[in-house]
Amino acid sequence: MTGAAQAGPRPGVAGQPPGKGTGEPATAIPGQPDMWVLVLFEALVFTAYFAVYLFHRSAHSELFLRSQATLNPWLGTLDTLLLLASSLFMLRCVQAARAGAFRPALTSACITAFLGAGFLASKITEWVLLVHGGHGFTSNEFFAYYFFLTGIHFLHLLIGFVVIGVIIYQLRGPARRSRELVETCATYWHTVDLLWVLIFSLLYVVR
Amino acid sequence: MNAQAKRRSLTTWLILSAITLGYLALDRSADDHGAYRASSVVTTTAILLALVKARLIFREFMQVRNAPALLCRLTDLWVLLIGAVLLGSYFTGLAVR
Amino acid sequence: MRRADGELILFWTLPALAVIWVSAFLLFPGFTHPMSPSMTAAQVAGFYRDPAHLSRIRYSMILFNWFGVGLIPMLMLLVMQVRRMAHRTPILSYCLLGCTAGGPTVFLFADLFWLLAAFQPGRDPQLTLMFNDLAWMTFTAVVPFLIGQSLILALAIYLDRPDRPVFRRWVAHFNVMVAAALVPAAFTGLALSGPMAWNGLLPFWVKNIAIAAWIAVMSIALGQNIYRQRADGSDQRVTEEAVAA
Amino acid sequence: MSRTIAESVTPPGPPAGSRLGRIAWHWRNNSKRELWFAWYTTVVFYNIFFIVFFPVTHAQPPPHPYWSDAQVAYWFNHDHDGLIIGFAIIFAVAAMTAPQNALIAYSMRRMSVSRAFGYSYLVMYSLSALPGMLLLCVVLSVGALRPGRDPAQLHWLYDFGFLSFTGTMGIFLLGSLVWMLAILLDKNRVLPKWFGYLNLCNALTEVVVAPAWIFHRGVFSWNGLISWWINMVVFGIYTGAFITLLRNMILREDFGDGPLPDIKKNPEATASALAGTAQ
Repeated sequence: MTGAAQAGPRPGVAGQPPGKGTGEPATAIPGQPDMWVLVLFEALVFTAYFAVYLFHRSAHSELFLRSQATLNPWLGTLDTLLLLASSLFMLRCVQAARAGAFRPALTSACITAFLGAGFLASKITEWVLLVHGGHGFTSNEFFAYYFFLTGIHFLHLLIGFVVIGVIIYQLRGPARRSRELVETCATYWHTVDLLWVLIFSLLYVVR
Repeated sequence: MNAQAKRRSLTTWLILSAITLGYLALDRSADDHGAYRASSVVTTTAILLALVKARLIFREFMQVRNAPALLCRLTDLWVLLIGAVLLGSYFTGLAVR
Repeated sequence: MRRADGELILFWTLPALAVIWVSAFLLFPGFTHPMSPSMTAAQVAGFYRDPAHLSRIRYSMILFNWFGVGLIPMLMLLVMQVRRMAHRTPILSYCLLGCTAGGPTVFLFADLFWLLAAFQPGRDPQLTLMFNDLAWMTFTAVVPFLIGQSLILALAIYLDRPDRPVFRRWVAHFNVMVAAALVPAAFTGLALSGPMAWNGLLPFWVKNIAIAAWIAVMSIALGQNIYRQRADGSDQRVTEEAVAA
Repeated sequence: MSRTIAESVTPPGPPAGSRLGRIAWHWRNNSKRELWFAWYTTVVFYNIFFIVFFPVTHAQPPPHPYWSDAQVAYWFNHDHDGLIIGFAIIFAVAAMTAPQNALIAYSMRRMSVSRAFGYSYLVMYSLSALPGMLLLCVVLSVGALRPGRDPAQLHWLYDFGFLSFTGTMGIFLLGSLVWMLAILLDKNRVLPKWFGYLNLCNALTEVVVAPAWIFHRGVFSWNGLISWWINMVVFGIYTGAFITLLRNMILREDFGDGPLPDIKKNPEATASALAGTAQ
């Protein structure tokens, strides 16, 4: 992904109002604009998955409610808090990298990865508990959706670790440190967080 | 690093976490002594809160607020779209059951 | 300097391959009198149960298995010839490589189905019939990669430099004719008897004679090329370029 | 490959005469003729593929995985002619996937990445035609061949066909990832980075079809809303995107090994880009 570093001046930098006095840079798309194609495309694909789920859910609400009652809302909340915190540190990492403070940026990236790993551990725990309780992928419609949505999100998160790896690789080498790449990778990580926020409310809270 | 930016991100995170914890209360409100009951109010609130969180993540964490207007509009459009689609499919499902 | 050593050895595997091929073809009782698709399940089961047939079916198909994969080095030599042509891009040699990967794999599947049918001849005749159908259908109809490699080879020759061609023009014309002769075999599912059935004139005799002619003619043209290129050293120059490119 | 041949003999541009005359000119003089051959083959192939699989054979959208033996037997007999003729056409033209894969492998060759990427893609996709398409065609043709076959066996052929078609997406999953990595690492600007990311989106939907091995009905079955319809939309967008982008790549191709230039805006330059005479 180092190729993007030489991409030259980014569109949207010139002729835009400054960033509302927070000391952040003037108007610009954070990272490669290309990454936003992935963000918006995945957002639309997930919108479709969610719509299918909600439609079937409200059409068979008794089964879904009964199955939903076996989920542990505390674990879901813990997951959400972990990912939100990881996003906060990812933002810290970007802000530090932007200011040229690469050591704090590296620390923030590592904390992000650590919180993400916490999410993975909590998710696997939840899955193991459910499977031991006799609720598998094929148990019923609710669990099919549950394992599908959490599973595909899990996969996105695993890709997120590769992405954090790219950030750490960029920050460690004095010759690299492409601000654009760090921001691009951060955008991906926030997308994973964003999708989880939606999945959490749709699987655990919706009645 | 700018202190103001730092404070701002921390505030965002606090709001997001507070909404998340608020879900737990919402979670209880619909239940009948532990048994889950269907509730359009809870569903609608949950979806709307999720959209508020999504927009906050876009604006603050992903820094869309500093991005060109096109990206702001696209992300807002998506938030509106998913809100309409989610509520629409939920209520259509209720109607056809 | 990097020599194109070993091309001749690969080329001279062809006679051995031809022996395997001819003996397997004659050994399989279903080829010498091509099996009709209108045979009933009982007749097909009888064909596999016949003690005089069973060993011949198995041994011939084991041989065919070797033949299919054994053809790959010859196809690779053809890919190398296309690399030596005066093209701007390696696209056509990539195309030929793609066809090379597909063709023998298809052949392997047909072989597998025949061997499955012969492994337990006591099976329900309906099942034997189904494996037999799968084998014949795969063997006869799935010709895309053979058509593809002939046409791509023809195109590559047409687009070669006219003053100093790697293959002469008639090789290209010949390949187009072979491709045309293979097309009717794809439509063999249309009829269970007559000239379009898989034991009929077009899908069996024309197709298999075309394949045999293709292997024979292309072997000779290939051999001539390899000897000529070794003699004038053009194999070294271009191989080096192909590797560096 | 010699890089200097076509230049000396190339006339300034195609003649203004009939369509046939222009095609003949390009056939003889267009230095990008191999690339254009591969690109047009790709476009024609997808058209044939769509016509055969959707209206002719009705193999797409796939019929239900939960049908009984009798329903499957009825399906085979009802679509008998379409299945036989449609798949016969596929048997005749399936090698048209080879130029497409070659062109995509070439796009990676043009990038500033190792040759290993292009070759990996080429081999993966050369083999993919078999489980991805031809096995389905063979077993459904065999099913349609004998209408009187035991319905239980027809059912086996039916499952075999559709599961091999839908369930073997590993090749497409990893192929997309190889292409994605090559695009993201590339410094020659052969394909835009957003398309690299779109490859990731496509790869993720190839994961989503895996439950087709497990579910007989519902949204995750082989014709389900999530496993088939949403994936098909994503795949359609992805295919449309890469066909357009490969066309742009050919227009921009300068046969060098540095960054690909942009398409020039004025019509003369476009004509010369089309013929590859600009150097």
